[in-house]
Amino acid sequence: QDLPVLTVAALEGGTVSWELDTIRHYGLDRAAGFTLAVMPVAGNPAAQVALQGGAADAIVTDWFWVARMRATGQDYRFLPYSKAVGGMFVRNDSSVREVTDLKGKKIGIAGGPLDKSWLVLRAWALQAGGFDLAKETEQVFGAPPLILQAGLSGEVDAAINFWHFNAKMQAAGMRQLISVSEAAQALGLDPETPLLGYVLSGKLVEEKPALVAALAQASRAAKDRLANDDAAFDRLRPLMKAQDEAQYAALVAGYRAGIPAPGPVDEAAAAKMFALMAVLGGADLVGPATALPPGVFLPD
Amino acid sequence: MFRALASLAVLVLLWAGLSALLADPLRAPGPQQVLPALWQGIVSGAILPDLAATLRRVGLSFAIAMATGTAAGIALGLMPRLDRWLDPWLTVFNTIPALVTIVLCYLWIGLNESAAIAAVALNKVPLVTLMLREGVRVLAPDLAAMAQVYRMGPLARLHHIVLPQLAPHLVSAARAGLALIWKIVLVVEFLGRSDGIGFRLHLDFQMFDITGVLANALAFVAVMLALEALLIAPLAARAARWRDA
Amino acid sequence: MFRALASLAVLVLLWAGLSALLADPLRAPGPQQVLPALWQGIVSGAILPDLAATLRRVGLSFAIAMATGTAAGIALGLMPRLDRWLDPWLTVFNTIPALVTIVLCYLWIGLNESAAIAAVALNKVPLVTLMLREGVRVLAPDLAAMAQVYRMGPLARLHHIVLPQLAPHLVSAARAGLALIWKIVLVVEFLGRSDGIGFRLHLDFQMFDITGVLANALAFVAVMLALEALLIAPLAARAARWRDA
Amino acid sequence: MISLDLSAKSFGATQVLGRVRLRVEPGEVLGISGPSGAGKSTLLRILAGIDRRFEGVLDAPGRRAMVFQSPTLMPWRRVIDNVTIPTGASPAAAAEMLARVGLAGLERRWPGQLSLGQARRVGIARAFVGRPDLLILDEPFASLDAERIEDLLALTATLIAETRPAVVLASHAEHELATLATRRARLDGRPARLIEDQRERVRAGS
Amino acid sequence: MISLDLSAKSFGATQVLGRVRLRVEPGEVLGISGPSGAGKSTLLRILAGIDRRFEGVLDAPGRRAMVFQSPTLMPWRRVIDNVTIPTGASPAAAAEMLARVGLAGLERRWPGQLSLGQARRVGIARAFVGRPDLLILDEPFASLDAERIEDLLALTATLIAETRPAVVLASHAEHELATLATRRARLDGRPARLIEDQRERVRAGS
Ligand SMILES: Nc1ncnc2c1ncn2[C@@H]1O[C@H](COP(=O)(O)OP(=O)(O)OP(=O)(O)O)[C@@H](O)[C@H]1O
Ligand SMILES: Nc1ncnc2c1ncn2[C@@H]1O[C@H](COP(=O)(O)OP(=O)(O)OP(=O)(O)O)[C@@H](O)[C@H]1O
Ligand SMILES: [Mg+2]
Ligand SMILES: [Mg+2]
Repeated sequence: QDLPVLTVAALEGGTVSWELDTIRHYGLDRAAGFTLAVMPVAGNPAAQVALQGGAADAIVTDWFWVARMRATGQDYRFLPYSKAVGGMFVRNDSSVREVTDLKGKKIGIAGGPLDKSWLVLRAWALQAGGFDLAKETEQVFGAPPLILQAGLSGEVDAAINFWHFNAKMQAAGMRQLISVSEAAQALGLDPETPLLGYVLSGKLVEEKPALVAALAQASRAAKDRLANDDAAFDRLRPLMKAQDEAQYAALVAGYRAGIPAPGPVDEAAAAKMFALMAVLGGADLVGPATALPPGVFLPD
Repeated sequence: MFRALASLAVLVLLWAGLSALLADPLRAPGPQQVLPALWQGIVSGAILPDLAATLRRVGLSFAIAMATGTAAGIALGLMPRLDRWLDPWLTVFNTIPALVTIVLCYLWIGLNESAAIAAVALNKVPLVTLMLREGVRVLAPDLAAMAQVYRMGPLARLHHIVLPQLAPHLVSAARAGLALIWKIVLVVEFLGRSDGIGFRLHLDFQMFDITGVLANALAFVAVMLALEALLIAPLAARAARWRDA
Repeated sequence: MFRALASLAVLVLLWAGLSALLADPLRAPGPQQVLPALWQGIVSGAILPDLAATLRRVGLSFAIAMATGTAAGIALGLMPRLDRWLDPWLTVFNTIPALVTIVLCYLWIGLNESAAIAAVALNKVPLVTLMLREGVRVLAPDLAAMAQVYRMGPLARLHHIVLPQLAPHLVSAARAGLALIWKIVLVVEFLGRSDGIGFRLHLDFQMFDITGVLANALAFVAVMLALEALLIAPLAARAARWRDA
Repeated sequence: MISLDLSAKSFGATQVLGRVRLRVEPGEVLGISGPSGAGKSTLLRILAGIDRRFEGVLDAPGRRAMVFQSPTLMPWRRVIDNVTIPTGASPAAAAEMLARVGLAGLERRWPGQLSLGQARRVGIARAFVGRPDLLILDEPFASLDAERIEDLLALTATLIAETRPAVVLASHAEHELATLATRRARLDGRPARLIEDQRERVRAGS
Repeated sequence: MISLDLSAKSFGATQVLGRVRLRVEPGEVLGISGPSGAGKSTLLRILAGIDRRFEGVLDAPGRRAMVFQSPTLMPWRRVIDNVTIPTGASPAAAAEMLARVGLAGLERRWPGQLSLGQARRVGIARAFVGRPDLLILDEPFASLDAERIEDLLALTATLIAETRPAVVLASHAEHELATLATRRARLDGRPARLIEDQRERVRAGS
């Protein structure tokens, strides 16, 4: 059969690959009328190179990136994938109870100074208690696994990491000081706004709208199955590399909690979030854009 | 041979001691964790395709870079005027970060094997050029005079006068080169390939599987040790035969 | 000096031509995009702290690696018996990927500056050792005999007999070393530092801001060109003075 | 036939050679003496075509050979290869010539395994084996014992008679010059000039 | 006083020197001749303490100096530094000695800017400047012209008379040996043995 092929570049064994593997295993791509090809990559930078270099049709990343690309004239579009966010963790035995206790202490942050979780938490601390995390603490940016380790060893007093590390941190004896979604809510942002999504080139969306719709359909079907069918997750176990039952459970719960509601993204809520990020992250994050450029989100 | 194995055994023991001292198998796995993982990968054959892919890339780009770099280094060394013009370029190309070359190669050539090999070779050529040029600069002038009097042809001069004097520099460049190339191949595989030891190693790192990272690294170290013992060392010894007699 | 500038100008022109040909300013920005960005960073002072941080790391680890590597290389070259024992270690340490050394340093020493510098130096030492050892192996035996007859002290021998013969190898090692170190510093900064050109460069890369990536890379290239022109080239020329007379 | 019309040769600011005109016909041997540092080697290197940075005109035949003041062997090639590779001589011819200079049995040695006198003789064998049109000898028999020198002088004379190259010989040894040279000249002064010994010429020509 | 009791010296499988016993008192000059390749340099290197891979016993005094068969200068150090650095002599003393071997004005040259004979004389100045207890001369005056050799022989004789080192001189030149040696010996054979010329000893001693 001559089904059109769509290639997604994704971290091998990463959370995205859970969904992609589910799609392929249950034939959800064929059901939606296309063939899903997966290009395994070893990290986020590689996925970006693959997309930019035209070797992949889609990757999963956040829509800030899309907004920035659009602002610089590159036509990329965003299809919601997950609203899962991380949080700030401290060791169980830590004396830190409030964010303000972190004054003069070290925070380890995965993903760099433009990490969305970090920016949201900064905005929240500033608004909630006039506490400027950036000024009052020392930040150590590093690769996610290193931040995890630094948090566990107590080398940093708090750690902000990607959501799938939450489970590991919790399992290893850390507690969440504040979750990013709580912080977002407190800021008046909509926690339902999915941050991560499939990013496709505008050209593909224009030329093969059916193919893109089919990806959306297959993705949704996979999410539905993973949300309800424990066996479907159980099948992914070897891929997930959970070290124990608790971690596995936390990963499953985290994934499920991150599944965005069906329907289009609330552009107004997104615009609000973007405006806040633009202030905190500056041009480094959003580039020349001052407001959310139009056309980031694909209509459902 | 025996001494080399004994010396490696000592190294493994030291490592075992260190890891026992640190007593943190997750972050500082010892040989007792890593070697079985490596062995597992080898007997199950799981590591072999990646090893083969990486070896092919290393081999190809090594060959290209050594040939180009040696030729360029000899040319620049013999033509000081050209050299004075191109010297700043060498510094520039030597200083451009591997990341930049790699990304640009992938973007401009495409996300394929040629781009990967071109990126590695590009990173390595200026280094080889530089090392060989330094060697050419100190070539013995009296032997050049001898070759001139006896009208030795360019190929004969290269073979009998120039290359033997460059041997220590070539050996240096080859050794430094293999090490450097493999480091770059790791990044190349990380940024745009779907197989290879570098790909695996970064995946393991993402999963914070230090044992896996080390097992992958060791696989390549083992290959390099074999290459060194079976190829480079004998070649170097052959080139130095006259000195040791 | 003038020639070097002219030669760089030609290079920039070539680059401009290539980018005009590719006509894709986002993925293949030309000097007309990158140079203003760089200039902007310099006059606004935004790039300077990062440049300073990177330079400090490069400088420190360069000094450590050159000193240790030269000492080790000379020692191994002069003591063939020790060398035969430690040679496989050199291959191993030369082949261990930068990523592994860096991650292990961060894990064992901590996510701090010492770990960063140790990681870079560790990556570089085996290379310098190897290059210098190759140089020591070809030291002129007749001068060693002369030094022995006249009972020259170890320091005098080092200064007047050994180092001058090692000069081309030292120059090679320094040049290769600077380039390599700076490549490793980039990774080190990427994985676990919060400032430096490597940190910026990866940030720009995250945003796929190729212009920014190139501007950052260029900033360092410029520094290296200056270092080369003001420090290494004069030192190399001084060491080769007798040859050119 | 070789002819040189040199107006000056300098190293940097120091002029070493002044006006030198010379001409050597095939079969002739021009013997040059002069104090150490006069410029003999400099002149010989110009004649050999090694040093081209001089003011003047050189006209020299194709096949050249030279015995250098230092052995100038390729240390990484065996003795016999040091003879065959630069000259293109056959191994048999090389071995024979090596035997004639007293090095039979040392063909497979590395140059580093020779005494200085032996190494110099390899250089002599290399120069003699190729039947050159122009033969330049820069103190070829230094470091050798009297007996050996006698043998080599005889060998040299034979070879010159056989193949009739133009020969330029620099030497400090009166005996060598007297035996081989058909014409003699002295290089001296600062810058050095070449003064031909007319008397000698007549004597040798007679 | 230097004494050597050598039972054998070999390079790999080839034995070069056989039994050699010698003893040289301060002020004595032992002149050694022998064909090229006999083993003179090998023996001198053993006496100088350079080559320690031999069977036998060497007893040699502290301050040694040697004129090597090749110049053996540090090409990256200026002429004067080539004299001062190995010997620890003052620049003034070095300059004076350089002048005595006929190199006045060349102190600031690089060795590569010298003629071979000049370079060899730097080696002589280096050996003479340090007032050694043991002086080893391996064909020190090769590559020099007769006049210069005459000067240097006189200089050598003066220095030996002044500081009375034990001297071992290897040379092919009968004239040099006759002028300087108080005792003479011949190295020859395979493996080479040292045969002292008893007659000569008497003559020089008289
Ligand atoms: N490394 C070596 N391996 C084998 N044989 C060697 C080695 N070095 C020297 N020889 C041999 O030892 C012998 C003695 O050499 P040596 O240099 O002492 O001779 P010599 O008497 O000084 O001769 P010359 O007058 O030519 O300088 C020579 O026949 C030489 O070929
Ligand atoms: N590169 C140089 N720079 C300056 N002067 C030089 C250079 N090379 C040689 N000379 C000088 O040129 C002169 C001639 O040197 P040359 O080697 O021709 O002498 P020579 O007659 O062969 O002496 P010898 O008998 O000692 O070999 C010497 O005085 C030497 O110092
Ligand atoms: Mg000369
Ligand atoms: Mg000798």
